[in-house]
Amino acid sequence: MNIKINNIIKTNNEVGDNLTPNSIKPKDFKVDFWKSKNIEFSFGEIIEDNSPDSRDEETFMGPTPKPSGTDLRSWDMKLLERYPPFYAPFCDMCCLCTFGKCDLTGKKGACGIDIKAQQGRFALLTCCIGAAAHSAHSRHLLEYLIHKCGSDHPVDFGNNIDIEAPIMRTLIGKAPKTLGDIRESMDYIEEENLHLLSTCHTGQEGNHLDFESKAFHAGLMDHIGMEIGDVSQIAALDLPKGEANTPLVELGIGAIDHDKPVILCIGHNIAPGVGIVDYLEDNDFEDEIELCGICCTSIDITRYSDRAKVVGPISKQLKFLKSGVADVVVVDEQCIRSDVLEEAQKKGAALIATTDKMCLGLDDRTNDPVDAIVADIISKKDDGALILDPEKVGEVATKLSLSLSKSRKSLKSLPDMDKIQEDAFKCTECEWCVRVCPNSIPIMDAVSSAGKGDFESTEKLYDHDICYTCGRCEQECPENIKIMDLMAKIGENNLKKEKFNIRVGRGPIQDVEVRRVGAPLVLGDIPGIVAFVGCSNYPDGADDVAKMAEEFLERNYIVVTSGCGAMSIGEYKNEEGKTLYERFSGDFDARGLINVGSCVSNSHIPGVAIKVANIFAKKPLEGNFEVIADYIFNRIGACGVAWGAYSQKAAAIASGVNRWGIPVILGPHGSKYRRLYLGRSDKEETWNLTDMRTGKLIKGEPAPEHLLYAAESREEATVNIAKNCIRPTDNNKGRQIKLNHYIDLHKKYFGTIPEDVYRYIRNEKDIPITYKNDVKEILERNDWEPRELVMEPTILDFPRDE
Amino acid sequence: MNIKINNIIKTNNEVGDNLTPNSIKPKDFKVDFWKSKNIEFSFGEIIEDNSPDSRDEETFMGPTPKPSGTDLRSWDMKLLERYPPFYAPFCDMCCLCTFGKCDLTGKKGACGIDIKAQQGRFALLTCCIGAAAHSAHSRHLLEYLIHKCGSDHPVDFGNNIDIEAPIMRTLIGKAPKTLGDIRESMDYIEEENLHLLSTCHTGQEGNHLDFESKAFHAGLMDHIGMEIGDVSQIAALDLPKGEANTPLVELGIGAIDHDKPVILCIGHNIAPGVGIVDYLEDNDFEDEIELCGICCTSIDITRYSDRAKVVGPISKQLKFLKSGVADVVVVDEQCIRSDVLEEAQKKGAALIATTDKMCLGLDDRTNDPVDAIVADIISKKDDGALILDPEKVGEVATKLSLSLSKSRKSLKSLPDMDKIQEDAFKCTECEWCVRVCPNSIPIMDAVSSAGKGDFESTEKLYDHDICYTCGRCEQECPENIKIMDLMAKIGENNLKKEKFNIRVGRGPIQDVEVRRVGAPLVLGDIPGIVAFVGCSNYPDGADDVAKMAEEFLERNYIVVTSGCGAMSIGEYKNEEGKTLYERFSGDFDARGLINVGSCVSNSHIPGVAIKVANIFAKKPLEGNFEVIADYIFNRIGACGVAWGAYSQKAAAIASGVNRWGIPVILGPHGSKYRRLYLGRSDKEETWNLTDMRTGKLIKGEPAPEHLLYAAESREEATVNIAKNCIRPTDNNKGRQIKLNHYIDLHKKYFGTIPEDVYRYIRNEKDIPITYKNDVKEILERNDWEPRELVMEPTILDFPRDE
Amino acid sequence: MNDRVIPWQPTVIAGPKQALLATPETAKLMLKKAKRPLFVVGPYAKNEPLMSHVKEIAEIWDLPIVTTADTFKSFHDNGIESDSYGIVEIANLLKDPEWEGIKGEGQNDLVLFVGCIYYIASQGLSTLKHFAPHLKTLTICKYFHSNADASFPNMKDEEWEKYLTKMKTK
Amino acid sequence: MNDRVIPWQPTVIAGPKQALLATPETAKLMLKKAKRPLFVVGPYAKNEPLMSHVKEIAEIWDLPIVTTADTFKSFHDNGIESDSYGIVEIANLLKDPEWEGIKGEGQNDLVLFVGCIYYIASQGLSTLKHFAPHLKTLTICKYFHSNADASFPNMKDEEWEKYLTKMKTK
Ligand code: SF4
Ligand code: SF4
Ligand code: SF4
Ligand code: SF4
Ligand code: SF4
Ligand code: SF4
Ligand code: SF4
Ligand code: SF4
Repeated sequence: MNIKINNIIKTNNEVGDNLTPNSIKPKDFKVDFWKSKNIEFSFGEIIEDNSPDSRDEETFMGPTPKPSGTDLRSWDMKLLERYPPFYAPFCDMCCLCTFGKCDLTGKKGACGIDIKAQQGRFALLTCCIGAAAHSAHSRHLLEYLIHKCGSDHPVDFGNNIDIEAPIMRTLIGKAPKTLGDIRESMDYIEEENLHLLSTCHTGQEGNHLDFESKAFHAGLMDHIGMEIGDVSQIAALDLPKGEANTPLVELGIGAIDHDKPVILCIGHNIAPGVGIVDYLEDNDFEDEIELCGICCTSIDITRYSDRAKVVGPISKQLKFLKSGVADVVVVDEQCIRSDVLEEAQKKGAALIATTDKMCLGLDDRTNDPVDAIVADIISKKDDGALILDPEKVGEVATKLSLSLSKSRKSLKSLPDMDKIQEDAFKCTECEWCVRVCPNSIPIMDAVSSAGKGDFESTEKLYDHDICYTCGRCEQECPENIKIMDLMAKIGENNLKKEKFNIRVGRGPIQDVEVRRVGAPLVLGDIPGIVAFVGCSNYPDGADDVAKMAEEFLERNYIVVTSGCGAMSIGEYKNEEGKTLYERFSGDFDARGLINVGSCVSNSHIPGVAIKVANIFAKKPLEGNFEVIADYIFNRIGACGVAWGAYSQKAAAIASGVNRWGIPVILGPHGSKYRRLYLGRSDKEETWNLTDMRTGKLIKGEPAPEHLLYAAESREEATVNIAKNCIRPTDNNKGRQIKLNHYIDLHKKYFGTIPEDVYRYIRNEKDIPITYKNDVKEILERNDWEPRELVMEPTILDFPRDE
Repeated sequence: MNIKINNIIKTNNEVGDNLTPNSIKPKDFKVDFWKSKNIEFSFGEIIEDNSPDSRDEETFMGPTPKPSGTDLRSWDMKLLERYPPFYAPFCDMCCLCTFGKCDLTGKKGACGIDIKAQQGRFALLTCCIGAAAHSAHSRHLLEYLIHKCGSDHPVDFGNNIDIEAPIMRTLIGKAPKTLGDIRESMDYIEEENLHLLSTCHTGQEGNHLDFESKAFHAGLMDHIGMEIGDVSQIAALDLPKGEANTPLVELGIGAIDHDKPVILCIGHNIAPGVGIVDYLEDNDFEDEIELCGICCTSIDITRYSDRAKVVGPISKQLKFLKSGVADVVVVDEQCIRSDVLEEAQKKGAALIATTDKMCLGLDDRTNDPVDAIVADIISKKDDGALILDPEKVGEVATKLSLSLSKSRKSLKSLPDMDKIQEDAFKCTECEWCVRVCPNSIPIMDAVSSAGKGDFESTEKLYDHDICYTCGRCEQECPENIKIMDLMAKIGENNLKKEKFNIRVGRGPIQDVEVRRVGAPLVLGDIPGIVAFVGCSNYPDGADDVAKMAEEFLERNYIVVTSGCGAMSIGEYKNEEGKTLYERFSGDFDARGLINVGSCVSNSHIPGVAIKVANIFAKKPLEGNFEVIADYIFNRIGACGVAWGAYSQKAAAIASGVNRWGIPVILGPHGSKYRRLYLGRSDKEETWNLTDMRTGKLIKGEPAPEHLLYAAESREEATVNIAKNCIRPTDNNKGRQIKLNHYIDLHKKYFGTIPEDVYRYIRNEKDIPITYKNDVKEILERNDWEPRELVMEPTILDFPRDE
Repeated sequence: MNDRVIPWQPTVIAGPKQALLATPETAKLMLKKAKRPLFVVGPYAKNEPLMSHVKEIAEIWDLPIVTTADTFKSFHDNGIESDSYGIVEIANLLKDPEWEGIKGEGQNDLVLFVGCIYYIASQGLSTLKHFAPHLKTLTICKYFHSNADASFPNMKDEEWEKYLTKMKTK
Repeated sequence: MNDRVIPWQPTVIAGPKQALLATPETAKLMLKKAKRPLFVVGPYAKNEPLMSHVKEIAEIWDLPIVTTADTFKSFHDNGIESDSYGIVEIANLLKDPEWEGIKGEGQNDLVLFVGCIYYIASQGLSTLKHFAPHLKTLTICKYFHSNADASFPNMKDEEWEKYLTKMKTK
């Protein structure tokens, strides 16, 4: 047996007790500690390590490897000065401790906290939970993959990618060479998360900006967590390593073959999915059994086997469960309906829980023989089982599906239309369903027309998930009308329509692509990178996301997507019946539509921005967070869009993205996160920059104008995305291009040229030709004066007098 | 420079990739892995390690070293079967994600969660936050101490204590020999906390019992966290190592010398306190400067230097801040009023923040010269500073206090009585102050009489912190009456009364004591251990805790205390003016009153129970959590009382204590934790036990009756404490003693012999002589039948047919 | 908003479902409709005048009394029969539809509360609101209890006296 | 409780402080008292009949209009002057006592809302409730907005029409 410790333990003669590099010292955490020569230890049988080793490269270590929250606090404060938190309390009270509840309306709580700090605390708590979800998932995955492939399994994405883990490289100060190496990063984020969560305790932090700084830190830790997850699974499971032209796989409820035994995976953790795919392949069941998934786990399974299918995003969960098509439901973790067991039971489907994150009260059968488990479920002795061993899950799920698909034939379809209509006929038009619907969609009309035999309005709500089947209306209905059955039935009736596709998640962006787009991005020739990520809490259906993506693709932006967003984009077809994935290539370039993968693949989005700084601009990454973030913030016209963000994870991702200096636009439900970061374009002094070349203070522009924004409508969002891709480093041509899109879109959706365009025009060369006269009028109206172009903009304190 | 790695890395030939023992493998975490021979590595210059090394002992490793949550789930389910969670939702809604808020009144949320699972989730979240507070504190402390003393600093409490860290020994599977060793435990709990917090994310766990099982796990991790903190600081700072007769130190507002420069420490982390003490000692300022503290940090500072003084528990914070006595306020972490900076400013006191947990928006001056910091504060340029270096804190605080105490003379007292009366005279008797007061205490009457010059009712509320100056009334008062100034003024007027003492926290219980009390405890001769812990959220003042302690001390119970509870106990005098600490010894024995120390010292309370199992009953600890908990649960008549528990920490502690099998009684505010564990004495079958000697199923008694209970009054609590000390292993004599106390107390507070006494009588020999006839009547009335005594009771599945 | 129906401790407000405002008349209607009512009485009733009110109301409506905290003693000393339970204990039993009742007569269908500490009573009422659909709760304190099904409003002592007195006729 | 003053989305209930129920009369009183009122109008006003109501109410009370989302376009196309802001943007500006106002005329003292998406409006109103003590908020949607200082009740269209019509006289 080969054994190797891959944790490289660094030390330093001055600080002899600094033996746990993941534990930040109260004071000795100095640069020179990190600059010192590494010492590596191995034990057991030593294997020759032939992979390129960072120890041999003389890398310059920046000031903040493994930063604690306070190490990056000054950067945070700079961002927060430009973008002070905007709070919209969701609740006026605090109920965190038993002194409470405390009413914080103009008052302090019993612990002395005020409403601002409370909102900051909640933001921090949300980000901690979100980060924990990704990071615990990644820890689980990492250990599973190490178990499967060995800790010395290389992290090597081939020749096209040198920087496999740009986030870790920047924040940990080195890149992992093997799976085992990744544990060091994992340890670090676990420690940081604990410190951050601790701060949510009553009687800790009292200042809202410090809470925000910590929320940023939690967000950043989340990014490391996500990167760990995706890097590990790409490396160990040989998922696509950044190839642009990954295959298209089938997507949609209509894509699932109802006649085969169906195994449905829900969640985010690929481990049980791998167990299932492997078992199906090893036993030649691939043609016989339909393997499909909902949420990110489906994306990841298709990265592992493109024979798997994607049912759709989270919004499809209840629809599909109610349809009864799945014989076996395998849940892993995150974004799974808490009542999944109950819903599976209603349909006689077997449920297998597979992680500690969701045990559902089921007996732990991990150590029991497969046949005993299968028998107990088939005989209805048990409704399901908790099986913590992915391989066993594969076998059990397969055997169950084969057996159940026969006995469940009758359960695979919904009640007849007349039964459904009869039920809907009970509607008294009390309107409570509409009032409790998160989007107040006209579900009452739909139900009451359905009661009269007219299903058209229901169909309208079904399409593009305008109703995302959260089930609240059904829960509220005083007549107990099975509104979700009605909804599922509409799907059953329209299976043919519900067939789409999605490009398999490619993972990271290749170095060569970064080299190609670096200059056009920083100068503005490519007007921006727009990333559609996050969940399906859409105000008006999934279509909006696809329409936004289409708009920017057609305008030469690079469009990146992941997770439920990537699925929503796949669910949209043009008149010719083509999806966006069919119409646009997967290249990371203008007009490229890049599906990076699942939630954890989101790490590749800040990742590519980091890589631009490194590959294109030669900025050293190791320990240099502030420099890199400052670079991204001022130069890379990227804008995140989380139109349907609902989760704590999405909040954490956004906070991390923000800390890297990238703005994010949320849908209207995002206002319920309680905190945004809004800039004040009317306060000109906010936007000053320093030119690093000269050290001069220079007037800047509100670019980006907001760091975290919630838009009320798609139209508003679209215009804002375009505006928020403007950056100080745009050259005149780039600025013209960006303003052109901004004005175009503003004209399209608001009917006019935007009045604030004057803020973005530094000299006449910035004025888009097409709009020259109109813009000039605006300039005049606003007493515009030309100003200097900044060469190397920074918001850091530079040069600094000490 | 000497360097040594003290992390012992264990490995196993079968599981070659198991190289991070703190990372639980998905499946390979097998017993044999832990039984294998250890391999130790050192690097750098090797020092001869002469401390006894566990590697040389052949310890049997139990089944669950470093358990994951699911590893102990079956134990949890056993507890939860006996004590199903009782939920009292504090809010009908969930506001965790932006699908919400969701109304869960008989309905599921948009994610499918129901109100039970939501309450379980909240309990888990609370415990995660609580555990994080202790554990992050401990990590910070550990790294600080390693920095100060070296990672090879021995963890050795001398000859009287062999088992320095019973919790770590049980759960990690080995005891730390050095500070550096402790990091392994720290890594483990960080990882576990992340997994647990992750589960709070939307769309994870759906079953309330599984949430509870995880909350137990979080509580257990909290215990490790606390033990790490206290073991580290005892070892590194040479705090008392279990000596019974630690000195008494002064306690109370009246004990602080107002004429000297006063440095006030608030919080929990001893690090800055150590910096201050060291600086004062090194520079001979001990006589010149008054160093005092509020909350646990004060307890810990007095363990380091018995010249420091304790102002009091958390309830004294606003009173003392308002008094203006402190020249410098040094805050570290936890239980600090969020508005401490504002309150310090009002009184012209300087504020120094010292940890990442509470930065208060202050400039980070860690790397600035002391004199510059001092100058900026003295000149009012800054209100305070964030200084992350404890030594620098010591110097800055001292210099500031010397300078400020002169200029602040006028600020060290409150407005005159007539000014106060004038203010109070504005009272319109609107009653809102009473309505918002957590305890609805008659503050309106107090204010309005004060307005008339009669301060007696205010005094009554001041004494024993019946008003714990949370400040809510003042915040609400429409007339803006400075109620808190009134309250502080009363204290100023009664300084003489406010002088008490407290026994310095002794830390762990010595092995010899455990040997001495083992048998009487398990057999019932010592009727029980009652632990008064937790905070000051008392329903009716601090006196209640002291009265309860007195009651049990006088009845031969062992009384243990810590933190704010220990302070509350010290604030109570009998008619002769003696405190309980003066009246009762510090021995761990019948009639002993043991102050273990601060919050983190709470770990010694389950710790001593574990030690009974090990030292007295020879149960091996390593990896044997279930066996130990089962032992404690069935045999050790311990009962925790957290009468004023308010915090997430207290919730975590209680959950951990519960998982060890020890019941906890909370004050009425504990109901706002939303979850209790209540047994059903009317369901006889719940109480069955197995006798390990025979394998026979035996009828048991509801002992303990509840696992987590909230009492409405002190009287109710007192009776319940006595009842909850009964255990199946009491011999006849022991049972008699326990029942005698139970009946006594019930007669005293309820006027009758408790009707349920029959449940606790196994045969006539259990009947207390004094109450023979009455009890016999009760037996008859309840169709009582004698039953078998259990010899070796267990609720584990034993013997088990596989 | 009407101050009388704001929870006495205003932050007890828990969500959309709020207690109905009860008058002595509606309270009596509820009692009349009830088959197996129970009276849960807390420590504020250890003293007069509440103790006597409780006694008389219990008599006229034939209500079994459960005393919480240590209220039992005062009642016992004053010859008022009651069963003693912790407030969380009785709430726990009340939420179990299978519970056999304090005298083995089966689960109750109406529970009157008076005299318990406001916030712990609120918590107990919350338990019953969520987990005891089989019974109704009614509070006759002088404090509005929003977590009950029906509650007297916030009142001053004089008005409350009148309310309680009215409860003493059928 | 009165259904008319339960927040339209009932879980918007945020704590003890609830909006006052406004009638057209009280709303008009508020407008009369206001020195610098502002009218914030959301996307539900892109269509008739709300657009015309807004237009006429704005005219009679001389209210500057801020349109949120993309409402500007419909208004612009229909010749109604307005300034366009995101709803969170305008809320952010309104909470700053130093803000110079949409036309540089200084901060407002009364803000009328109509036609915004219910929940995001609730959030914006919450911001103003907590952080804009210098101004009052009034909503004239057909939905009760508990986070406002004053709000029309939940109504059906016909009644709302009447309410809006009444707003068109001083
Ligand atoms: S809505 Fe949320 S914050 Fe408010 S009381 Fe309920 S749970 Fe607590
Ligand atoms: S944490 Fe503070 S504001 Fe919240 S309930 Fe506790 S005392 Fe009140
Ligand atoms: S299931 Fe659909 S219609 Fe019903 S509340 Fe949810 S989103 Fe609205
Ligand atoms: S809640 Fe039910 S009855 Fe009422 S309108 Fe909706 S579907 Fe009809
Ligand atoms: S977590 Fe569930 S119950 Fe809570 S707000 Fe989100 S969807 Fe609603
Ligand atoms: S300060 Fe005292 S009287 Fe005022 S609300 Fe708090 S505990 Fe009650
Ligand atoms: S809130 Fe103020 S005015 Fe009202 S009763 Fe209390 S002290 Fe008097
Ligand atoms: S006992 Fe409670 S209140 Fe006191 S210091 Fe410890 S945690 Fe804080």
